[in-house]
Amino acid sequence: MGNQLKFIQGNEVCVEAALYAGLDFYAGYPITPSTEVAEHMAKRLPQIGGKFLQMEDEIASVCAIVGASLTGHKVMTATSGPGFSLMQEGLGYAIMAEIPCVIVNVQRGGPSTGLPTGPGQGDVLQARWGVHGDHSIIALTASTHQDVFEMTVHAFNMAEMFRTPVILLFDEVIGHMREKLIIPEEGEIQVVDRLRTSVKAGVDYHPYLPREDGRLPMSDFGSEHRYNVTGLFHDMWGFPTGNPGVVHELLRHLNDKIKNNAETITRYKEYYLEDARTVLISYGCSARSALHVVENRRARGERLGLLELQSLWPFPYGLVEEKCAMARQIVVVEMNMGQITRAVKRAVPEPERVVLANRIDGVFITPTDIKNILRLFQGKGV
Amino acid sequence: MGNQLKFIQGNEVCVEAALYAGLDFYAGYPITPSTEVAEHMAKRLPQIGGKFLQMEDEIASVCAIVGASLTGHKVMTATSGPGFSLMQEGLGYAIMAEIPCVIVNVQRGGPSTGLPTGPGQGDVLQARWGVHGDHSIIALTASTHQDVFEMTVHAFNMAEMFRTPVILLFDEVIGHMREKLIIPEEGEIQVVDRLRTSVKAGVDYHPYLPREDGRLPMSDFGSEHRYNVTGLFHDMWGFPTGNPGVVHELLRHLNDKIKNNAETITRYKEYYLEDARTVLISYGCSARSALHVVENRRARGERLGLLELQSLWPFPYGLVEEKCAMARQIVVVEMNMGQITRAVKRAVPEPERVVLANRIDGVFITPTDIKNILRLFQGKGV
Amino acid sequence: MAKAKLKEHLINREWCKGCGICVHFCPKNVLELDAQEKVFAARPEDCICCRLCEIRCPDLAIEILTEKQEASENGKSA
Amino acid sequence: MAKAKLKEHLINREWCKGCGICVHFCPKNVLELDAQEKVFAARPEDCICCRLCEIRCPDLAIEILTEKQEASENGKSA
Amino acid sequence: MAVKDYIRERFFPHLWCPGCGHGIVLNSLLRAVEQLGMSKNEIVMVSGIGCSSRISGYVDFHTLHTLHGRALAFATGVKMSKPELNVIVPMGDGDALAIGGNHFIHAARRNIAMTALVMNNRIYGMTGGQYSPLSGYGCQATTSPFGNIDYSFDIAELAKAAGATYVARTTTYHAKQMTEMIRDAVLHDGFSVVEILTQCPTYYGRRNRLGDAAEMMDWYKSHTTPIGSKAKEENPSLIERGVFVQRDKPEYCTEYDKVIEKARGGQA
Amino acid sequence: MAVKDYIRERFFPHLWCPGCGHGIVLNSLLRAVEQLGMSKNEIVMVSGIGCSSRISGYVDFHTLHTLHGRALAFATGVKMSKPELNVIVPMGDGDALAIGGNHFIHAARRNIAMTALVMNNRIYGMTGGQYSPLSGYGCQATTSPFGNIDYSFDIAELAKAAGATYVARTTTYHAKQMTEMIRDAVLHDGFSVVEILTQCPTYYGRRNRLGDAAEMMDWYKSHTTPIGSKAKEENPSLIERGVFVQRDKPEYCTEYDKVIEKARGGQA
Amino acid sequence: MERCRLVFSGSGGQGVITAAIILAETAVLFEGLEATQAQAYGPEARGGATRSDIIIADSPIRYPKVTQPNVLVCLTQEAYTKFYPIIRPGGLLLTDSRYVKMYSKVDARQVQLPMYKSVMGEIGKPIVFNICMLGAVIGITELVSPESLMKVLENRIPAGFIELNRKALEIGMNLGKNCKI
Amino acid sequence: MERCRLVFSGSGGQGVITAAIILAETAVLFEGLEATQAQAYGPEARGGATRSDIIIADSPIRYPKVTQPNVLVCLTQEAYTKFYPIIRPGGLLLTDSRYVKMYSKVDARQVQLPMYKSVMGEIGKPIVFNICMLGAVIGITELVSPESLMKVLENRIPAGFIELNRKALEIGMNLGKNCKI
Ligand SMILES: Cc1ncc(C[n+]2csc(CCOP(=O)(O)OP(=O)(O)O)c2C)c(N)n1
Ligand SMILES: Cc1ncc(C[n+]2csc(CCOP(=O)(O)OP(=O)(O)O)c2C)c(N)n1
Ligand code: SF4
Ligand code: SF4
Ligand code: SF4
Ligand code: SF4
Ligand code: SF4
Ligand code: SF4
Ligand SMILES: [Mg+2]
Ligand SMILES: [Mg+2]
Repeated sequence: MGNQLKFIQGNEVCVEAALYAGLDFYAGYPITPSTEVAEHMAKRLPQIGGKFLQMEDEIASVCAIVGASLTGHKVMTATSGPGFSLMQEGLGYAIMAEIPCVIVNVQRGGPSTGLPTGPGQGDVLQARWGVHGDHSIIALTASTHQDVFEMTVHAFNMAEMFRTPVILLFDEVIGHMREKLIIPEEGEIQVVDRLRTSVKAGVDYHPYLPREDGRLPMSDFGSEHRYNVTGLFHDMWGFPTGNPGVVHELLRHLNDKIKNNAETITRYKEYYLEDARTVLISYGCSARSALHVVENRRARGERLGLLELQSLWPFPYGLVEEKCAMARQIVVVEMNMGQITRAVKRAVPEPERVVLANRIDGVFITPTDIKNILRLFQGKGV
Repeated sequence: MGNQLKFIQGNEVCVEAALYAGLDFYAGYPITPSTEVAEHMAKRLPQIGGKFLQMEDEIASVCAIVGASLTGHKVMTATSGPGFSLMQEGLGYAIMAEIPCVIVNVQRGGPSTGLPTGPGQGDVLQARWGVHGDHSIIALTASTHQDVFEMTVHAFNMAEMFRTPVILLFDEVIGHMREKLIIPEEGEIQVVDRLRTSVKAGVDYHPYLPREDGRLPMSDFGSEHRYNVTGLFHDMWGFPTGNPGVVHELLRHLNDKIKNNAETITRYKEYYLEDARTVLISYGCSARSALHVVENRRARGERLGLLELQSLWPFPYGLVEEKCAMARQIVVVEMNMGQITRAVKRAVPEPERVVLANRIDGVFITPTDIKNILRLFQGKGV
Repeated sequence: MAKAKLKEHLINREWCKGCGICVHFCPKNVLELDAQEKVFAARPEDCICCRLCEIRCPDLAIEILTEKQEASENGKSA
Repeated sequence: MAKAKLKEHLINREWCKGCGICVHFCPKNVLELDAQEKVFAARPEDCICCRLCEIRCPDLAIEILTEKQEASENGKSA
Repeated sequence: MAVKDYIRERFFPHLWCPGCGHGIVLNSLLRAVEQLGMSKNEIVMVSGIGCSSRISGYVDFHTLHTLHGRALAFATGVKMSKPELNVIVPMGDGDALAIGGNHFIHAARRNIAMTALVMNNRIYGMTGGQYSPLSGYGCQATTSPFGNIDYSFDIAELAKAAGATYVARTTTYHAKQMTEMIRDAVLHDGFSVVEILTQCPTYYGRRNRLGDAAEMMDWYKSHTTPIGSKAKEENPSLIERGVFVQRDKPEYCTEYDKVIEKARGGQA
Repeated sequence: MAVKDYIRERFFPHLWCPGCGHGIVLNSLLRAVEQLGMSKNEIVMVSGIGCSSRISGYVDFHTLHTLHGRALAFATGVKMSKPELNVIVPMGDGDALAIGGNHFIHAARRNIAMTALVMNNRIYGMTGGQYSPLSGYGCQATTSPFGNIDYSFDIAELAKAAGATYVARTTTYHAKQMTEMIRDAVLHDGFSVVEILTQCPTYYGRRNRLGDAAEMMDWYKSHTTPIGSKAKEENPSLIERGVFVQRDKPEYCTEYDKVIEKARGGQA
Repeated sequence: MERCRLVFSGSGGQGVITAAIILAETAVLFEGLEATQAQAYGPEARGGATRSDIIIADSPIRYPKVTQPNVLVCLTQEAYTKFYPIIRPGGLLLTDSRYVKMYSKVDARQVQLPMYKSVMGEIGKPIVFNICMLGAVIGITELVSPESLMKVLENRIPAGFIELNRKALEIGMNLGKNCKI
Repeated sequence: MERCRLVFSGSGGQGVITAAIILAETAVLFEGLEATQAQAYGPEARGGATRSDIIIADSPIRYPKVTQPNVLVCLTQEAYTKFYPIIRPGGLLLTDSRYVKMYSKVDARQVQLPMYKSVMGEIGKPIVFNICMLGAVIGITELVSPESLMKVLENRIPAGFIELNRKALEIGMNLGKNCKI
């Protein structure tokens, strides 16, 4: 059933991609605009013998998937702003206990209940810093259904590779719209499977001792290795410790495993950057409008280009610096008050070049909005 | 009973200061190392006719104080990392609905359950960005009991002034240690009371229409003005709306009221900055160790100074830039992986000057640690 | 209490959503929906002023005005 | 089942926290705490091997070894 | 008509679907308040998130529209800080018993004088028809395409076990009974729960082929019976209506007043 | 001795205070597991945060030490994803019924085959003695310096009302009964709850002047009685011990298998 | 082909969103075209005037919402009143004669067809009203072929209802083809 | 005055933390000095060796923890074993003769006093053991006056217990004053 052509909703694409990546356990609580992820899962999972659980709330949902991941399953939950806020404690647990899982946040207008059915990209910095305590995180996004598919698979791959939760930051526009999707053949996109320990029964297994390559082989709950998992600082067997040396090492490990592998994690797309004087940087739904403008202006001869970020955290500082090296002006297009703009400013020399083209009124930013803003930046009025 | 000399715990100081500021409602759920705040409240509040509520969890706690604030009371809750993570949704509600309240986070070692009784300052960026959606926040801190008192009163003042939640970011060291406190006389520290509407019964009252000076007069639930409060985007009467213009204005208002009043909010202390070549920047417990080093080295003739931040958010970019203008080296002393260091780097030209002196192993950073790190920076080895 | 006599079926056409609940439960089959799916009193003469329509309308769109009520409203001094 | 005969009170002094629960509930008053607040069998001869001390010890610090048990453990082939 | 004095007319017609039972609850509630003769300034309505929770926008009381599942927690703050207010908390079944279940049992345990109106349409209406903890075994919902396997709570049983001191159940068909129950619940000095079976024709009705709003209400008529009735004995599948619990027990705010007294007497 | 085969000896002596009842629960639990004759690999223990929750560190099963109040939510994920495992969830009274109350009633409602052991010491031990939803009216705790005004849950009632299909109560004094109940609960095919009254001499005992650990256990002896005993009739303040509920009802994981069957039969 | 931007509007129960999805899906699955579909969500979408946007093109579509439709369908008066101002000058504005009273000053090719009446007269089931509307749209615009559209319908609906839909589609096609614009 | 850094250690029930607080509070409230007190928290603090740090000085104290105490008190063997290595060379190490067996190689002025024995002998209540220890400490160090210390005690404990404590303090004072260091 490979290379199947579909016309479906972004939220459904995410489900199909998760199944492609090997997901067979989902727990969630409905919330607009992510609900269709749950609804589609409820139908698709039992068809493949997987489990769909509707929990009593988002807290229970994130906890349940962590539990299921430990028995050896690929797992996921999906939510939106308010639910994502509630998940922060559980997310932090998954980070600390190094449990692979994928958390989808289909963003809507915030803060608080905000605009439940309106688009927004206001949870970008929350995805990075919403958890208490020092930590690192992987967060991916996408602007087309084909990319939603790829990034979802990538999310599972990164989660398994680095034994960590990965956040998929979609938005209302992408989640709800329908467009074409070609489901790749089996094998067309690489699927990373969980690295399981080769240690034999009876031999001391260290669930929290990284291998030379930095990966930590796992052992499924229920199999021959019994160990402990905790959200406390812990030693290589998973037992609580307050030993300063061990605490230090664990915190460094949790952060370094992501920082040092930023290249493996990073995904982006570029359009017309070679000779671009004005570089647009965008992601998610905003990148669609930005690309529209770039193609449109290119056709008229303007030297515009687009760098579309598909991974937001860890932020690809080096990449952004490199791609913007020649730019006179860098315009970050996003639907918030400049959450990625901050990172871009840190990334490039002469941060005065960086400006923000945004909309924060719950309306999907249009190509016309961007064109007008560009004209203003160029001093031409609208 | 003014100017009373006391020898008490930091957590108790916070309670006494809250009472000084006019608090009479507290709801909370115990968690180390903030528990003594609740315990002391349980004793003190009924003595003054106030209410102490132990709720079923942290979520209920933050919700309950918002409810009580609406009836006209000054309110507070206290927690620590895991509980603070759980409060993010409620905190976002208070931001959106513009409800004055104070949330104390006595930080411990994170992420996750981490080191419940170990010190840490890892929740600084969570305090800024833990809520979904664009938002601004006020976060204050303190390094001595006298400052804990002042900053707690300041927190209530800022909460009332700007109709917003204020976060008090203390830490395990400050919360648990005991030292001297002189309780100021009544009136010695200014106490800002809630601005109540002067609109008469029967006249249209606009709970969400800022006055010319930006403040929004409130009306207590139960009095003659009936209005609506919601976490949805809302109009000036508090009723839900998706009108893009209103949405835009509200979001700007929520952010601008804090940004534009940064000077009123900002609090800091400085030591020997006039001619300092090396400027230490620190806050909370770390600032104690940093000050120890500064005094010690000054005695030996080294040109060291300390800028102690007592307000962390909104970050005082201008202040930091100004105070560091002459510095060859800027050393940020904090007990995390550099959360304030990031902001300092954004604040100053030549961010290469900024380095981090930290400890992340659950041990309170010592003056010796800082001295050793300084020597290393100076290329002298330890 | 004297039996109430109908004065009028006060119907708020803007609020009525044509759900048919009042029509369905009227014990005397007084009400009907029109072409625009708004309710109207097709047989007002049969109405016994039981107000079941009024208290079950989810849209507060129908109200039974009775003579008695009128009287009492007008005659507050009485 | 034959009545078990005491072989030994196996006491783990490192684990015993001297809470006194076993002492308090021993029906035969066999046990006592010593100066270091560790339990010891003061009157082992009175022990009826009821194991109440063993099953109530919060620290898994006391165990009743009986002859019978010994026998059955040694005589697995039987 | 006096009932209309209690609403915010400018928001009508309301956003509920045609035939939605939530409107009937609003209707009955207004009549209850009218009977109570309370001033609008004495009433605070606190709601969460859901179709049901939007009710707070329509009534002209002090209204606090909060977070999904958290209404009772906010309400507890309102009530404790100003006990003279009458606090009414309408909630959806999901709001009250899925995400909000903990606050529900704890408010009941404390016996704090507030009235929880559980508008039980057996579905998550607002999000488009997912099953709730009240949907019932075997039902159809968007997240139970193969039939629901989740058992339901019995709200009355749960409220009672948790400590509520007034517990009643009725339906939108029984609008008069509903008005009486809401009135009595608000008057009750302790935590009161009124469960109201209310139709969601759009999602629950359509998916489970229960017909239109009026037919769903017919079902309430034929499938419920007064508590302890003979009909129930003969047909145990009938749902009981009526007052399950009504008892005196010291109320939480009153108890706290005693704490204050003690504290001021200095007996710490 | 075989019981010791089930523990991680290197962590002994454990961190509980002298006389802490949690140790007796551990003791009884190990004996129950021994009686069950299960392989250690078949058992998963999931716990939250609290003194009680530290029990998972001491047993040589698959152990998952999670977040305060969330153990049952994690456990639900473990069980649903691998139903052949036996999942035991020891919880403190605060863990289970304060912050964790919602997960408790929902696990009960689903009737998912796991065993919740509520180690009820009527206090928050780990954080130093604040009152819990089980402390009892009038008790002394650090957050109720003027006497507690919070009523307690009846855990058995609540579990029953929520849908648990095995519900029992015992105390640390009744260690043998505890072992039997834990054994039966683990064998039960549905959600099982065993409430164990267990002493916290350090906080609850000391503040409420209940004497040392042994005296607190004496209290359990004298203040409890078998369910339905004559003593209870004569003295209603006695706490009942025994099995309150034990009934057959389809289990959640088994039900889900049927969903899979249906889905694969294509009847969506 | 020229990029076509459509907006279908009407009230909740009329099936305009389903119609929009079917049209766009047809374009993608059986005509080798690109298409996007988007719609209004939330409580507003339940009552009142609901709306769905479709773009059909032969090159990738970036911005998936429609600000100025070439083709606007309004199936209720409320929808007409709300949306007629957004039509691209000279665009096609299709309405149903039962539900909508047209305004004369609209700068568009206004087409009013008795779709509801025809469906009720010839089939008697209002449920296929939206398919009839689709027939009219493709009858006028020839955006996709009716055969392709039927393939989509065959995948979506139970076999017993196929004929009903085919009939409705035909009725619409005929109305569309024969109308004067 | 010279800054004095003290560490009191012992087991949970011995009241070393209370003693530490009382000492520091005395310095602040009645001697015009600065003082800080800090302690170990968490489960470890419950069983095992607990510890409290006190600094007393006449100028502000920044860093409130003690790394190298001038004065170390160890009331159990476990505490002694754990903490003796941190004492400042030449500092004062006070132990109780009932509980602690001293090591000879410690670079400190080791003082062992029969505090427990004296308290039990002369008062019979172990509850004031910690106050006796405090007496010994101030008897040796003269950090604060016993009168000041009694004022703190009077504020803290029920009137009925004051005499008991005064007695214990005296016993300690005498032991401290008369010991040879
Ligand atoms: C934290 C959070 N989770 C989920 C949602 C999404 N949500 C809104 S209302 C609702 C359920 C509505 O069902 P119910 O409470 O039964 O009310 P009804 O709409 O049926 O009246 C959900 C899941 C939310 N707003 N916030
Ligand atoms: C989210 C969160 N809130 C609060 C705490 C603090 N905390 C840890 S254990 C506990 C309660 C312990 O009481 P209980 O569950 O009864 O267990 P016990 O210690 O009495 O065995 C609390 C409040 C926490 N760890 N996490
Ligand atoms: S019940 Fe109300 S809304 Fe429904 S048809 Fe009658 S008047 Fe109209
Ligand atoms: S008052 Fe009674 S009889 Fe009259 S229309 Fe209404 S329901 Fe029918
Ligand atoms: S019960 Fe156990 S710990 Fe307590 S005294 Fe006896 S052996 Fe020691
Ligand atoms: S076995 Fe029984 S009799 Fe023997 S020591 Fe233990 S409790 Fe006493
Ligand atoms: S979706 Fe259901 S609950 Fe919501 S308004 Fe419509 S009928 Fe009522
Ligand atoms: S504090 Fe209480 S519950 Fe915790 S270990 Fe000590 S006795 Fe046990
Ligand atoms: Mg509902
Ligand atoms: Mg407890």
